[in-house]
Amino acid sequence: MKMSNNMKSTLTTLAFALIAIFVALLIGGILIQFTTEASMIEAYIALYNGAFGDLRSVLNTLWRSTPLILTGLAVAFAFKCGLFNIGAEGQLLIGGFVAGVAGYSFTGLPAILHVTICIVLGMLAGGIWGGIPGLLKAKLGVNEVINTIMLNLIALQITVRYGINQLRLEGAADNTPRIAETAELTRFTDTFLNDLFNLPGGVRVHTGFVFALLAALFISYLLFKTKTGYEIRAVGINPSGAEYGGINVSKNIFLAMFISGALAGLAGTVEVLGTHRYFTSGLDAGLGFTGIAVALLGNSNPGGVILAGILFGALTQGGMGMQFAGVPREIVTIIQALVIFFMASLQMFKIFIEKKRAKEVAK
Amino acid sequence: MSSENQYSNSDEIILKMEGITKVFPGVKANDNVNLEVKKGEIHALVGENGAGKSTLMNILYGLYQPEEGEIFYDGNKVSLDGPMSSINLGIGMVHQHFMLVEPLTVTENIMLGSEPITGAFFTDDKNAARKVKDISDRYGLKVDPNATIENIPVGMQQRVEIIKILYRGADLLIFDEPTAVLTPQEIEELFEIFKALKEQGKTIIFITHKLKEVKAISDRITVLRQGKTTGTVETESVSEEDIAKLMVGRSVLLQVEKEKSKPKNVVLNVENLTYKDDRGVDILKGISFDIKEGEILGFAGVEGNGQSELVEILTGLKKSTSGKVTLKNEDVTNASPMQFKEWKVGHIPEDRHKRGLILDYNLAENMVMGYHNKPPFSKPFYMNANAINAHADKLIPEFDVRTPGSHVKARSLSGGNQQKVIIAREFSQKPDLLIASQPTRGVDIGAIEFIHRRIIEQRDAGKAVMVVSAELHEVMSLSDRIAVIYDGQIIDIVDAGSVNEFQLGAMMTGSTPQKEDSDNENE
Amino acid sequence: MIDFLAQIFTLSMFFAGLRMATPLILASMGGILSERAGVINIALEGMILTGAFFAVWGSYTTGNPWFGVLLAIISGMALAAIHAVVSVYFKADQVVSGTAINILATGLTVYLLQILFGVSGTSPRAVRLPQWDIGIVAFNPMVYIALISVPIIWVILYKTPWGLRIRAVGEHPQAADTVGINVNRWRFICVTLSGAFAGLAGVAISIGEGSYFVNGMSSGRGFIALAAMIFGKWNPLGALGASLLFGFTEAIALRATFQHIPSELVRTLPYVITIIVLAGFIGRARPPKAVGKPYNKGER
Amino acid sequence: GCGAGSDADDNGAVEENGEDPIRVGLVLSTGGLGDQSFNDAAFRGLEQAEEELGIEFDYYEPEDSAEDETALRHYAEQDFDLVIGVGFQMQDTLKEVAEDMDHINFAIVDGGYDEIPENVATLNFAQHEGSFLAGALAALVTEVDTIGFMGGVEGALIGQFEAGFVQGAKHVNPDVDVDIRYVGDFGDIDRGRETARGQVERGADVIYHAAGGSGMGLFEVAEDEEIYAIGVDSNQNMVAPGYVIASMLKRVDTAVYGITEAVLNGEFQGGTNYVFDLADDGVGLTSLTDLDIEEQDAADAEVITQDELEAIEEMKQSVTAEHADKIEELKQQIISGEIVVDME
Ligand SMILES: Nc1ncnc2c1ncn2[C@@H]1O[C@H](COP(=O)(O)OP(=O)(O)OP(=O)(O)O)[C@@H](O)[C@H]1O
Ligand SMILES: Nc1ncnc2c1ncn2[C@@H]1O[C@H](COP(=O)(O)OP(=O)(O)OP(=O)(O)O)[C@@H](O)[C@H]1O
Ligand SMILES: [Mg+2]
Ligand SMILES: [Mg+2]
Repeated sequence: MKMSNNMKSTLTTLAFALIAIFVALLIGGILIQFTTEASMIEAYIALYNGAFGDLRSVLNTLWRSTPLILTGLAVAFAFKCGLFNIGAEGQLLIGGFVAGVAGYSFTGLPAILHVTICIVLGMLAGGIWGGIPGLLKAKLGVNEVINTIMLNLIALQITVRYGINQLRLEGAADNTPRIAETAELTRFTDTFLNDLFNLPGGVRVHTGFVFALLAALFISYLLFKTKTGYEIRAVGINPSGAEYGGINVSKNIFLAMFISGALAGLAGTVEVLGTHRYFTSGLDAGLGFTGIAVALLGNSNPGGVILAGILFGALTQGGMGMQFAGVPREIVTIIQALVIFFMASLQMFKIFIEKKRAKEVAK
Repeated sequence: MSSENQYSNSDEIILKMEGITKVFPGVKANDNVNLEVKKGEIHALVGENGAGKSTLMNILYGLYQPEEGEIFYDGNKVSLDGPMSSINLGIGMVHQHFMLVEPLTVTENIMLGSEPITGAFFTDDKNAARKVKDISDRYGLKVDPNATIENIPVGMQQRVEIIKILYRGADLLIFDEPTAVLTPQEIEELFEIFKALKEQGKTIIFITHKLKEVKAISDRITVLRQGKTTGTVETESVSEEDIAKLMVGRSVLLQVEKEKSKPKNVVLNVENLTYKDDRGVDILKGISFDIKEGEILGFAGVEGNGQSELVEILTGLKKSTSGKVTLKNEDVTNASPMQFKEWKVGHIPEDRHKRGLILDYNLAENMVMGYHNKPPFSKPFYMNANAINAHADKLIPEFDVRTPGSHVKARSLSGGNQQKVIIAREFSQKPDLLIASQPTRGVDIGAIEFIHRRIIEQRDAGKAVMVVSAELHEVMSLSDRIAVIYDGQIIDIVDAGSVNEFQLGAMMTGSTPQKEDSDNENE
Repeated sequence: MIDFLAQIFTLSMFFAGLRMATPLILASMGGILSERAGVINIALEGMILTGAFFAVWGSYTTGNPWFGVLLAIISGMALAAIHAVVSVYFKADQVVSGTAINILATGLTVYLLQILFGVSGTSPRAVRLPQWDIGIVAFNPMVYIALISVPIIWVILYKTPWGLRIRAVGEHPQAADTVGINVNRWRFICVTLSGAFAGLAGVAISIGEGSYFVNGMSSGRGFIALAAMIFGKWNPLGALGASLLFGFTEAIALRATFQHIPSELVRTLPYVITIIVLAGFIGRARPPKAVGKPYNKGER
Repeated sequence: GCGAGSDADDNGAVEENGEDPIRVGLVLSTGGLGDQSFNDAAFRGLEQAEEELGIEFDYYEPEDSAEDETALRHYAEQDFDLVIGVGFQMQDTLKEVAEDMDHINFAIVDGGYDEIPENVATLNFAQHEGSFLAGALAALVTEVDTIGFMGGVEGALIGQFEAGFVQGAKHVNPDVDVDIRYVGDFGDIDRGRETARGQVERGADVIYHAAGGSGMGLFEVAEDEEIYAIGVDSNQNMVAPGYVIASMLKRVDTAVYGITEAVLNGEFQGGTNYVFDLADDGVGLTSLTDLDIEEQDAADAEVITQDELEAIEEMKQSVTAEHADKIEELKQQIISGEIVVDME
């Protein structure tokens, strides 16, 4: 009974996600049809090929989705505690920056140790950056939305602007020095997978993707199987109720924001250690904001976030294919926005349907 | 009496609701309900929690639309698709949870939606204020037109609600549990207002769980049970017991039965506790008392005299400004809620929706809240779902919670049953001190009987119990001793037997008692 | 130190501050309308951006900047209307819907930039609004409009039935409903109007002061406007003050010379101040009770 | 191809002489077309090559640097004869791609390597030399001995503009004040404007910018406050006719055109770093005496009116013409190595 109920609503959510995506694509298609010389069919074929056309595209899609899954998790986790973390962007930058610096400043460490240090520091930095608004919310009740936004803008100046300018090598490009080999996250091309499937060269998908999946696993365990999760969700639904239940509301709000920030920090870290191999101004590319979309589409549920992350990775990667085919890639951004709208709106119909179902029972 | 019945003698039917059916997710709130109200009568609507009273009235007021049924007003069929259509017909409603906008002034709240205009488009506050004054004079509804709602007492807020509907020219007035939050004096005043309204030819429908009130003021009674009408009767023709029987379907004890208490050593001791709120206002001005094993100390008092704060301090939800709280000879002043729970203090909060429950958690999850971090519910690295569900499945029958199962969300239960969930949870932890705040608010007599029995059992098991209630009758029938609290101070602590409702009522409004037995002064 | 203060408290610095504050004032007025009615509007950012684009496009194609202003207002209202429909009538989470609007705006503007101008960076040059010279000073019209809009909003909120209803709807929708006020319609109207103000803010940052549209040129102003609104306790006058403070610090960051602090960090000044200020003042700032909650009858 | 690229395929002079044209892929830097700067310039270079050399080209405007890799590879895999990346941001990525696509020719604008891969040519510019002349001109034109430099974001590349400008100014007038400001953004006209206003208030009457899109703000201020501006990268004299006394040209277009021609003639030299400096007009100022072709073209294409064209001409005669000889002299001294312009 209980089981089947959950199943039902999960399925409904899934169904709605598909409907939302479909409608969004349809509208995007109409836009293409009427505003560009390309036809929506060829545009979407290009989109598909760009994302899944061949092994390389698939791997690139996974590569693109890695940070999105992580920022998505970050936003989703905060959501569960009733907090809206628009700050994933800044937390990602801070985390990536710290990891990048740790990546080149330590040397002569064994790889395992070095990588671990970088990841821990990166997550810690992101966690602190998320923890600050958490603390302000918990102790002073300051709206976390505003503060996370402000901290995004601050993080940008500190890392991308000031940080890089201070640390960049003589005449080098807009990035901190390259990290030591020992700090690099292995790319799939440098693993046994390469011999198994002889992967195409230059594909960048790296072990960070695995970390993303593990993170999702851990988060769902934390949320639904532990007392920490019980408390965080309770605070999210009804703080005064939770307080009555002996739950330390402030502590949990801070904790939720800290963990959320750490996840975003991890996103930045894997981008630096795995993708770029240094901290670059290029990291400031809205991954945090897309993370919000991912979390919403994934219904703030770790499993859903993984799927949504991969979908958005595919859209971004496939978007390039579309651009090559002469269709402005921004269509993809528009589609992403539409997907969110429809998901959000469809929730109402979901409620409506469930009400109806219940009424049938009552009659 | 007869003078009051003059209008209802003229058997003119003003309202007729026929075959009303309203379905909510999972419940048929109203199932083919019929209601007939005569012009100028006071018509009581009674029934258990979830019987469908509020729903029926909300339909009459146009807030909900019924699936089936017809409504006739003044003889002609009407369709009520929104409050406006009801208002225009002359139907007004005072809701169970007041519909007042707190930061706005009394006048603003009253004129809201039908504001007088001056100049091209400015609100004409003067004009509105004048109208308000007229009405309050005519019906003796004392209010301060310029006060903001959040700063006036509940009683006045209710009068504002009444003026609000009279301002819109209502002839039929609906009251949903108007007395739930009032003192006996305020209730008296309210009934005076009822009579005044009746004199003016207004018709009144009012919902209550208190049968004495029904007998006192109503002309006729309609009883609902589980969404169905069980009949309408003339008030003279029935006794309280009869009504109770109609409501519950069985006979219920309206009086609590308990032996004399046998107090032992002190469990809780409070020494001049004070509390300032964040605006620096003195809420508690030096409260001192103690509670012994095996006794029930009741707190009588008008809401907003500090009892809520007192309870929250004694359960760790608020921090006192000064004073000392000792539990079993251990200083527990300003400990955390979790610590109080560990010291086996059970707490039934006054507001089940705000405090007592996570409405969107299911019953099983709610029934471990506060104990979720202890074995067997919590293991080192995970929560033990089996233990949690088993716990709920054991308590639900034991405490007679009416629910499809332990997996449904607390939200979908009726108030009475939500209350039972909380009681089940707190009792299941065998507290040494039980602090029950408004334990039966908005709960029907069946459930009240049940809850009261449980509380007495606690006492007889040698536990200390503290009961806070705006419900004088409840305080008197449960308590062994009664502390009367007024304006943040304890006016006096008296033996339950030694005072009657009106002496208490008087003390609750601050006037020091003129009592002979001075022996329990020294407590 | 003295000469440092001297370089800050100059008339021109104040004017610069006022210019920087103008989009914040306009947007925060929109924010107040929307949130007073109970709808969070973090979509201001996106509406400003879109407004800026259409202001430039309208002015560019017709050569008449006022046509640009008109388009900006309309486009702002259009986006706001979507936000309203989704969050008010479809009961979607307001922050979610707002975020979607922001994402949509970034996509849409660049898309249109490509479709209409064939570039994805900077638009070609459009005709700017005339400066209005009122004797002592000359500003672009948006500055004056912003300053006038403040008292107007204030009067509407506190002196008219509309304002009374808006405030009631944002505080206690059920109460408003029970006296026959159409909660959702009022919310829809307020949110849509807020879009008009955001659109004007977009004009201010594009053809108000200048003559180009640049990809992503709103750069966080919508959010700072929200901060101004909160800091101003959802009161037009307060928001005005806050906006001026932020505008002024912006100007200082851009113009003043600091000996010891690197300029990159000086630029964080407005944001740091925002955080500190909110932390300091929040004690007294109380949002409308029902803000963020979709209203549907029968829910409690 | 996309956007203008696809038009290119259509109207692109598809060869009279049978054999199929060579194909060039251009990956622009983030910020994209319309920057009135090196993205536009690179694009112009290929348009020119398309018309005059009958090559075909396709281009891509990445949204963020994560796209560079895929974009470069996209062209390389279709065996384009030359793949050009614009902007130092791309250098590492381009190296990676070039290394496992070693049969394809690559070129990068503003890129630098310790050792350049066999199949890559780097195209660099002596912006410091050009900026030196800009600085000198500014110092000569100013009437209050106060001039301004407005940078986009602090960084190595922009640092070269700054250094050259200051050195040039001090060279012709040791006691000129140079007010140096950074907008903190390459794409925020609003902040650019306020920054420039600030400089004007501190007395600058000639301001040179290296601030990409933010620089547009400078030109607006120049008009409002009636001061002089110096443009950068492309010929920006038409943006505010009469107020932009010159632009420091960074002939990315020539460079791109040149390297394309090299490939066409099989003279492509992999592993080399082409430096474009004053000597080969890779950098330099717009004409100080009479109208440039771009200005003429702009007028013909009705981007600017005839009056505006005259305004430019009038300005050149009245303001800059008198300094033309001095500037030319300095230019020769730099070329001959008499004057050494340093980068930092
Ligand atoms: N808005 C609602 N949505 C869903 N179910 C509802 C709603 N309102 C009431 N119900 C359900 O309908 C039934 C009747 O509710 P109603 O409020 O009419 O009872 P009541 O007689 O007023 O109870 P009480 O004596 O506690 O006031 C209850 O089972 C309740 O759970
Ligand atoms: N939106 C809703 N969804 C589900 N159940 C509801 C809803 N609204 C009300 N109910 C249930 O209907 C019950 C009866 O409604 P009513 O307004 O009489 O409140 P109540 O039962 O008296 O409880 P309380 O007095 O605490 O509000 C409520 O206790 C509540 O449990
Ligand atoms: Mg009720
Ligand atoms: Mg009730």
